[in-house]
Order: sequence, then C-alpha cells, then structure tokens
Amino acid sequence: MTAEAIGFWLVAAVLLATSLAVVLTPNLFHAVLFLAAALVSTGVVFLLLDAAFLFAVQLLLYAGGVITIMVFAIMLTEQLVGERLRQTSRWVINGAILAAAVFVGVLGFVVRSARPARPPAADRTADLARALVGPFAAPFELLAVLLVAALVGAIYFARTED
Amino acid sequence: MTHLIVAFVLLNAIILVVAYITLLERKFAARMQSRIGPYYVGWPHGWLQPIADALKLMLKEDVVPTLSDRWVYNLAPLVFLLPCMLIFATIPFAPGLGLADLNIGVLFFLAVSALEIVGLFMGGWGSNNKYALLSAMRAVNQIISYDLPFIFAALVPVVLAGSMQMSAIVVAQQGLFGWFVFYPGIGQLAFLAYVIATIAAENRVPFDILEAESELVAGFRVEYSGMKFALIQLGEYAHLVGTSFLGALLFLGGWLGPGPTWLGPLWFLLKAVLVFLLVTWVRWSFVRIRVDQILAISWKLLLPATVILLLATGFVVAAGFGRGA
Amino acid sequence: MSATDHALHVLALPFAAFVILAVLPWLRRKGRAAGWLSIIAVAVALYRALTVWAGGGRGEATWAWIPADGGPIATVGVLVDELSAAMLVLVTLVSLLVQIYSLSYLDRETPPALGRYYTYQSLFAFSMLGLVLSPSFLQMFIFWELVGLCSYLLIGYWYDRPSAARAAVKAFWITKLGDLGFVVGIVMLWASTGTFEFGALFRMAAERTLPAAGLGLIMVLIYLGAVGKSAQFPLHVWLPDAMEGPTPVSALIHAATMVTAGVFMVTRAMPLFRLVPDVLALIGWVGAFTALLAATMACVEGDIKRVLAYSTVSQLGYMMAAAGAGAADAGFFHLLTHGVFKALLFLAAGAVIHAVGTNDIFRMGGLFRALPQAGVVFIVGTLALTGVPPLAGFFSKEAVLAGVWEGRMTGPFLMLALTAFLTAFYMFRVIFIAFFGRAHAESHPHDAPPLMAGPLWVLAGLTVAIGLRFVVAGAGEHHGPGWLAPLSIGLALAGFLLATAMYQRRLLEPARLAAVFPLNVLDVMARHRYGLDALYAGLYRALILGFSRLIGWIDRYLVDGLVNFGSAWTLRAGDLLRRIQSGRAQDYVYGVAFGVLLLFVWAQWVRR
Amino acid sequence: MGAPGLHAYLVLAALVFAIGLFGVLTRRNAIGILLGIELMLNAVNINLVAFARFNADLVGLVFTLFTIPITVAEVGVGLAIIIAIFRARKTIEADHLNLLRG
Repeated sequence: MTAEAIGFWLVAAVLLATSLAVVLTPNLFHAVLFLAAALVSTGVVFLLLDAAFLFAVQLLLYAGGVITIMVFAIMLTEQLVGERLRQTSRWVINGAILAAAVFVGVLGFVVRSARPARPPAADRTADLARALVGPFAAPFELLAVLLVAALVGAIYFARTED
Repeated sequence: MTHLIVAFVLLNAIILVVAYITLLERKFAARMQSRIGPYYVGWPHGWLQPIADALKLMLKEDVVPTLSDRWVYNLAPLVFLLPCMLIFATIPFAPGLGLADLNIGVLFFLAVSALEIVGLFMGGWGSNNKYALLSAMRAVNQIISYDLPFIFAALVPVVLAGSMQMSAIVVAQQGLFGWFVFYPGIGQLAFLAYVIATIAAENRVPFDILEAESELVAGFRVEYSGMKFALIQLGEYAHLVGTSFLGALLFLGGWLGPGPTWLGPLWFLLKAVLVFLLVTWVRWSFVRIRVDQILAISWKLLLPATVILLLATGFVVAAGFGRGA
Repeated sequence: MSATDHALHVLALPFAAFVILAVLPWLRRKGRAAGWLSIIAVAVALYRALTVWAGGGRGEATWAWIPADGGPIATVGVLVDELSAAMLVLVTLVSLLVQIYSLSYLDRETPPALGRYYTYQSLFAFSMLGLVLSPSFLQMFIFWELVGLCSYLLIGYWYDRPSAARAAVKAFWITKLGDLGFVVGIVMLWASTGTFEFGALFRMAAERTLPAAGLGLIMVLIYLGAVGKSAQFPLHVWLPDAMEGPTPVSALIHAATMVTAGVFMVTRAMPLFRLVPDVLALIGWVGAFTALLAATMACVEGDIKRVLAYSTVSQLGYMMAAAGAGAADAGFFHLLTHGVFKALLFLAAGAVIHAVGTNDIFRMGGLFRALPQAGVVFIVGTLALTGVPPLAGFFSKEAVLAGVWEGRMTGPFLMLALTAFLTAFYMFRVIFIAFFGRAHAESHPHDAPPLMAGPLWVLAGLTVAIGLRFVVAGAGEHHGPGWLAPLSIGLALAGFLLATAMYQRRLLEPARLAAVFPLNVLDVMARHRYGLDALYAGLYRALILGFSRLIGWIDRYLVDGLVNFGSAWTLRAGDLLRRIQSGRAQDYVYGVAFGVLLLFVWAQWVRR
Repeated sequence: MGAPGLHAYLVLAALVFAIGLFGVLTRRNAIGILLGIELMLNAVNINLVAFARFNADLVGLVFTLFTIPITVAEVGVGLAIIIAIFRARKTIEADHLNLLRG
C-alpha cells in the first residue's frame, strides 16, 4: 500500500459516503453540506491525479460559489415556506434499480477497456494556460459569453416583480 | 514523516503567534484610546494574558442549544478552523522553510480560504438563532462580494512576478525598492485594494456588519461558548494572520531584508505584523457602515477598479516591465 | 430599325402599359389617367404598326426558349409578313378607337373599375398583338389563351351581374373546349415533326416531307381551336352571350379582333391545311352553315347587340367558308374590312344604347331624328355589311363569294348567297325598327359626345375610303363570273325591300308571315336557337355535373374517409401517448436513463 | 495492492454518477434534484481528469476547466428558475410542477 493508494481509498470512501448522504438525507441543508464535502473530496481526487490547479479551481468555484448559491436558495425558499427543510423521496426502489443498471452498464465498458500504465507525473499547469489562450481560446471566450448570459438570465428570473 | 513534524511545529507556532497577536491588538487598541490594556496577568505588562484567556475558555461550560441542528452546530467550529489553518500550508517563511511550496501556491491560498464561509454558515445555521442566521446571511453576502476584489488584488503581484509560486514571487521582489508595493502606480493601488478587501473579508470594522454587536449581539457565534468559541476565535485570527502573511509576501517582499539569511523569518513576521497593525489601525479608527454601502463599495468601486488594475498590470507585463523569470 | 424591331415595339408598348397599371394601384385607381396611359401606349403602337405596314419590311426574329440538348425545343419571337402587318394595323387601330370611345362610354364607372378596364384592355392589346406576331404554334397558343383570358375578364367586367358572370364563364369554357383540340393538335404535330415553328413546318409542307399519317386528324384538332375561338357551329353559342360585356369590348374583342383569331390561324396555317383537302372542305361547309344558321337567328332577335353578334358569327362563317374553299386571302380580306365596319356598327349601337339605356330594339324607334350621327354611321356600317358598292364590304364579300364559287363548292355558295339576302333583311329590320318608325315619347336621348362620335366617324370614313380605294384600284384576284356582282347586289336589295315591306311600310305583318308553314317551324327553332344552348346545358347537367357528383362522392366518402380515419386514429394514439408527457422532469430523466441503457445494450452486445 | 489505476478512478466516477442519478430520480424537491445533477457532473469531471492523467493528455484538463464554470452557471440559472417558480407556485416539489403535462 503506497501513500497514494491509502489516500485514494480514503478519499473514495469519503466521496462515496458523502454522495450517498447527499441523496439520502432528508434534511436539505445537510444534503447541501454533504455535497460540499463531496465536492471537496472530488477536489482531493484531482490532487491525487496531479491536477492541483483543478483542485484549486474546484474549491474556489464549487465550494465557494455553488454552496453559497445553494445556501441562498434554501434560505430564500425556506423563509417563504416557513417550515423545516424536510425533503422526501419517491420511487426509491425504481430509482435504485435504474441507477444500478446504469452503473452496471458503465462498468461493462470499464472492465472491457484497456488498462493504461500511469505515466510519470508532470506539471501541466503552464501547458494548461497555454492551451487556454492557444487552441482553446475560442471556447474560452465563449465560456465568458456563457457566464455573462447565465448571469443576466439568473438576474432576470429571480428579480422581484414590480 | 518530516512533513508531519514540520506541520505540527508550524501549527503550534501559528497558534502561539495568533494568541499573542490578540494581545498585540489589545495593547495597540488601548494605546490608540490612551489606555494601557491588559496589564496584570503575567509580568511585565500582562504577557500571560493570552494563555489565561485560552485556559479560561477551555474550562468554560460547553452549551449546546436544545433546538440546534446538533451535528452542524458541533462541526461548524472545526470546519471553520480547518481552512484557516490550511492556508499556512503553502506560505514559505524563508527559502525552503515551509510545508509545501506549491507552484499554484497563491491560488491554493485563495481557494482554501474560500472554504471558510462554509463553516461560518454552518455555525450560523446550526445555532438555530435568528441573530446567528442573520449574521450568516450577511457573512455570505459580504464575503462573496469581497472575495473577487481580494483575488484580483492578489493577482496583481502574481502577474508582475509571472508565477503563482510564493517563493518565486518573493524572489522577484529582490533589490532596492524591489517590493511590489514600490512598483510605480500599480503596486500602491493594488496594496490599497488588498488591505481594504482584507478588512472586509476578515469582518473587521468598518465592515463588521456580520457581528455588529449593537444589532446582532455577537453574530454567528452568539450561541457558542467554551472551547468551540475558542476555536472560532482562533480560526478568525489565524485567517487574519494568514492574510497578513500573504500581504507581506505579495507586496512587502516576504523574508527579504538586510542582515543574514536566518533573519528572514523575523523580517517576514515583522512585515506581517505591520500589515496586521494597518488593519487594526483602521479597525479602531472608523465606525461601522451599512450593508448596502458595503456591497456598493465592493461591486461598484472595488471590483471594477481591481479588474482595471489587473488589466493594466497585464499590459505593463506584456510591454516587458514584468519581474518574472 | 428592322421591321421586327418595330413589331417588338408594337408588342412592348401595350405590355408596358399593362405592367405599369398592374403594379401601380394608385395609378390604376385614378381611372381616367390609367385610360389615357393605355390610350397613349396603343396610339404609339398604332404609329409603329403603320410604320411596319407601310414600310413593307418583312422578317422573323426568334429566341431560344426551352433549351434542350439538340437545339431549343421551343422558340419565341416575332414573325412579320403581310398577314401580321395588316393585323397589327387593324388591332392597334380598333383598339385605339375603342379605348378612346370607352372613356366616354364608361363615364359612369367608378375610377377603380375604369382603371381595371384599361388594364385589361392593355393586356388584351398585348395578347392579341403577340398572337398575330407568333412565329410558332406554341407561342400562338400561349397568346391564344391570353386573349381568351382577357375575353373572360372583359365579358365579366360587370362581375356583380349574375348574367355577366355566367356569360364570362360560359365563353371561357366553351372556347376551352376548342382550345383542348388545338393544344392536342399542335402537340401531336410537334410529336410527328419535331417543331412548332411555322417556317419549318411550311418548308416541310412545300417539300412534301411532312409525315402524312395522322395529319388529317391533327388539322381537324387544330381547326377545333378555330371553331371555338371564331364561334363556328357548333361552338358558336358563347358569342351572343358574350354581349353581356361592355359594348366597346364587344366591338373590339367579339367583332373585330379576337374572334377573328381562328380565321387568322387558319389563314396562317393554310399551307398545312392545303395538304388535307377533306379538312378544308369540312371547314368550308361548316363555315357556310354557320353563316346561314346565325343569319336566321339574327332575323328573330330583338336585342340590338345580339343581332350584331349573330351577324358576326355569320360573317365569321363567310371567312371560314372562303378559307375552306381555298380562297384564304379573300377570307382574310373580308376579315380586315369586316373588322372595320363591324366595329363601327357595334360602336354605333353602343352610342344608341348609351343614349337610350336599353338593348331592345322594340323599345327604340324614331331615333334617327334624335341621334343623327349614330344613325348615319350605323347606316354606313349596314350598307358595308350588306355589300353595297362602293363600300368596303362589297368588295370583300364579292371576293369571298367568288372564291367559294371558284372552289367548286356549290352548296356552300348557295347557303352564303341566302345568307347575303338574310343579312340585308335583318340589318334593315333593325334600322327600320330602331331608327325610324314611331318614336317613344318618354325618352329624349342625346347624340353621342365627341369622344364617342370621333371614333365613329373615323371608322365610317375608313369604311368608305377603303371601298373607294378598291373602286379605283380594283379588288383582289378573285373575279367570279360576271353575274356575281349583280346577284350580290340583287340579294341585298331583295332583303332591303322585304324589310321595308315588313317593318317600314307595314305591307306584311311579321307575325302572320311567321305563321306560314315552313317559316313557322324555322321561326320557332330560330327563336330557341335551334336548341343548341339547351342541348349544351342538358349535356352539362347530365355529364359534367353527374361526373362531378360522382367525384364529389368519392372525394367525400372514400378519400376524406381515409383521411378522417387516419386523423381519428392519430388523435386516439396521441391521446394514449400523451400520458408519457407527464410534465414532471424526473419522468423524462427516467426516459433518458432508459435510452442510455438501451444504448449500452446495443453497444455492448448488438454492435459487436 | 499497488497504486490505483485508471479503472479505480473510473469505477469511482461511475459510482458517484449512479448515486447522483439516483438522487435525480428520487428526490421530490427541486433543489434536491439539482444536488443530484451536481454529483453527476462531478463524476464526469473525475473521469475527464483521470483520462487526462493516464493518457498524459491536456484536453481532459481543459474540458474540466470548462465544465466547472459551466456547472456554476447552470446552478445559478437553475436556482434562479427555482426561486421564480417558487414565487409563482409556492412550492418547489417537482411532483407538483407539471404544468407541461400533455
């Protein structure tokens, strides 16, 4: 067992546990917090995959941004509802069967695929930056447009009627 | 294994620094108000006061509100403290003296410190207290508003140095007046923005609406007592200290200074304390401002200004005036 | 400029007027301004036509129209020769006069209606000119249909009158019956010769290389087009009804120009018709019979315009008979002179109608005193029509009779001679009843205004002038036997005397005469138009309507039933499938997940 | 047991994906559904990064870098829509949001 293997199994366990908690806990606020934990552990998975930059981005955007927005939404709606954030599930068996079937389907592909060796780690952050302003410059700019559009759209949707 | 030892030492050092920086603040504030400050515990001049405070808090009764969200309430101080401690992981206190000098060090610092808000909100929510909840709401408002100017201001030295690695940024500031705070125009403005954003991000007066005593009693930690309260306090001050270290590193040349190399960490500490005192000075000089004013300052003034500043920095660097390798 | 260029100008001017009026509604709705635009266009066209005619230039210009591998399948162009040059002058002249006349005649119309009228007029002038200039059967057919369309539009000009609308439709459909034969004929001709062009066809005819097989049928079919357009028996029934249109329209289209298109076409295609003598004989016999039949019907008609319409049918029969007898030039000659004086007669009748307000000659009387101008020109036209020397009609009629006699067609000749007698009779009958006799006290009609009188006098002058020119120059090459001219004049005189006796001197009571044996049968039959209209109506009801009902039943119950069946099941199936659309996003996620699973299955097991 | 290979990461991602799908399918609350979607997107990101790592390739990283902001935008708009729906219908129970029922 190398340190990396220990780290992986640890993180995987945390990630799976928190993910399950996200979909199973009846308290919506707890679910959001578990999601935050799952996202952070995903970031750690990125770290294990030598993508430290993505780890930082993940934390910065997801953990900071998404969770904040989520919390806001819960606050706003809860305030309006005036009741505790119980949420229930429906058709649990059906959903479990279907999700399991999809997992098995994916697994079928995974087990049949080749098993590449892990190449030596390399620092790819600079390459990533160059790719963003090089071959991927156009999508990068489009992303900016998308974010602006999403921002305007969100403001439009959530604005108060007057 | 060495890493773990270094981390342990570092952690305790930080706790010590944090403990005594509270004393420093109290003394500083007292002097500003023509008082003496803590004086009687320990000799001379109340030097044992922080230790006494810590002991007192540890011995106090741990109260958990009946209607609180127990798990969230109990976990919140830990979740709050963790990122506040993690931010020190990438700070090099001298060449080679640090836990991990990541090549994305600055980004790591920013990303981890962004997690702080989760713990803060957990505390506000878990207390099931309306003051705490209001405080948490305000905190989210304010911190996400000032995160962006903070990041942009911090990115100015990064762009100038051409690296996110903290040691590389320090190296880029060598020489007479090489500190980025002396960089003509851009450096001063960026440092100003950095200090303002820091004050806001650390919830200090005049941006302390989330714990405004006259309105919200004590903000999100109103229900906390004992050890948990101590952890939160520790986290807050640790974050402030970490931000001060970052400011000293980004703008004031880090460990650079006259004298032999082993003086580097002392220089660094001195500069961080300088930044801390700057913030404290503002804290004890101004009055609190309103929520909408805080948000307006962030979105209408600070954010556009820092974006333009960053753009200008980019042009300057593109024109060949960068300090990077 | 060559003759073809001039001819193109003649063609383009009315077309330009039409397009301008069609696309500029504000101009069209001005009415009189639109009229003047149309008149100026056709006046310039007349000037150009005269240039072509007087210049004597001949030629043909064609452009490829439907390109194909082995040269163009069809061409368009202009063909200028004596025939088309004369027709150009006739068409533009009568068009011009009629359009001027119409300005006054239709002065009670609203401006938009008047603008519409002149738009149609311009279109008609263009179409008719295009028809006479056609160098090929195909182009001729296109313009042939265009003039048919104009005829339909102008007959139905007062489309709010049911009778006019019905007459327009009737004219359209009955001529279509002939056109059907026409188009089948020219396509068959094309199939056997590979060309539509007159030039190539005539060359083949001259060189005897035209395939003889089936040519008789082809020419009969082509002749059918002329039967419809030129109102030959048995398709003549639409022309009297066409009198529902405004009188200037009747003068232009249903007397002088469009109805002669059939004669023109037969004349144009004469080299082809000559190859099949049997068809020519048929044309002659049918023409003569049409002439006689129409004349008898004219004798019992009380509507002044219908009398003139039957007279037109009768004269068209004359022309056709001449063509059938091989004297196509005589027929064409008669076409030209008839165009002038029949237009004159119609316009004069129009002046009378405009003044009196009725078509019925029995409600007129003594009008000569009130309308001296109309009376004089009407009498000039009548004299020309009955063949009194030295007027234009005398020479052309003489030429036709001579041609038929020389063609050894005794039967048709006798019929035409009898027709000449009847022509004089019914025309003077109209004159005596309408212009002389007892005046009706209640009406005080006023003579024609200048815009109407001008064209009348121009046409009357032309009628006389043409006649006088032939007195000086001698007419044509058809000189029948010496007794022909006296016979012709004698027949006209006899008709005149009989009409005088019956309607002026009252020596013979018309009603009592009509009761005498063979005449009473004829009278009744003529009054019922020999039952042809009724026959057509019956056929129409029995066959067309019956067939339509059958089709309607099939459509309603079989076709629609199928469609309704399908739509009903579509609705039901949609109702069933609708439940899938629950509106809940998660149900759709289930669908997506199932789809992904199917994809997995396909990729894992099926695809390998 | 040596260092985890590509398959370990892929199976982990597939599991997270399935869990997210389960959440999307079973949650009644619209925000709960959104949480499930977040999990699924995360699983995809893990896959991308893992492939990039094991193929010594850059595209996976770039794509992850793109998907993360796009997800944030999606969440922002999604939450805005949920808030708007809540204002109009006083509920965010997905079962009750069936205005588009056929």
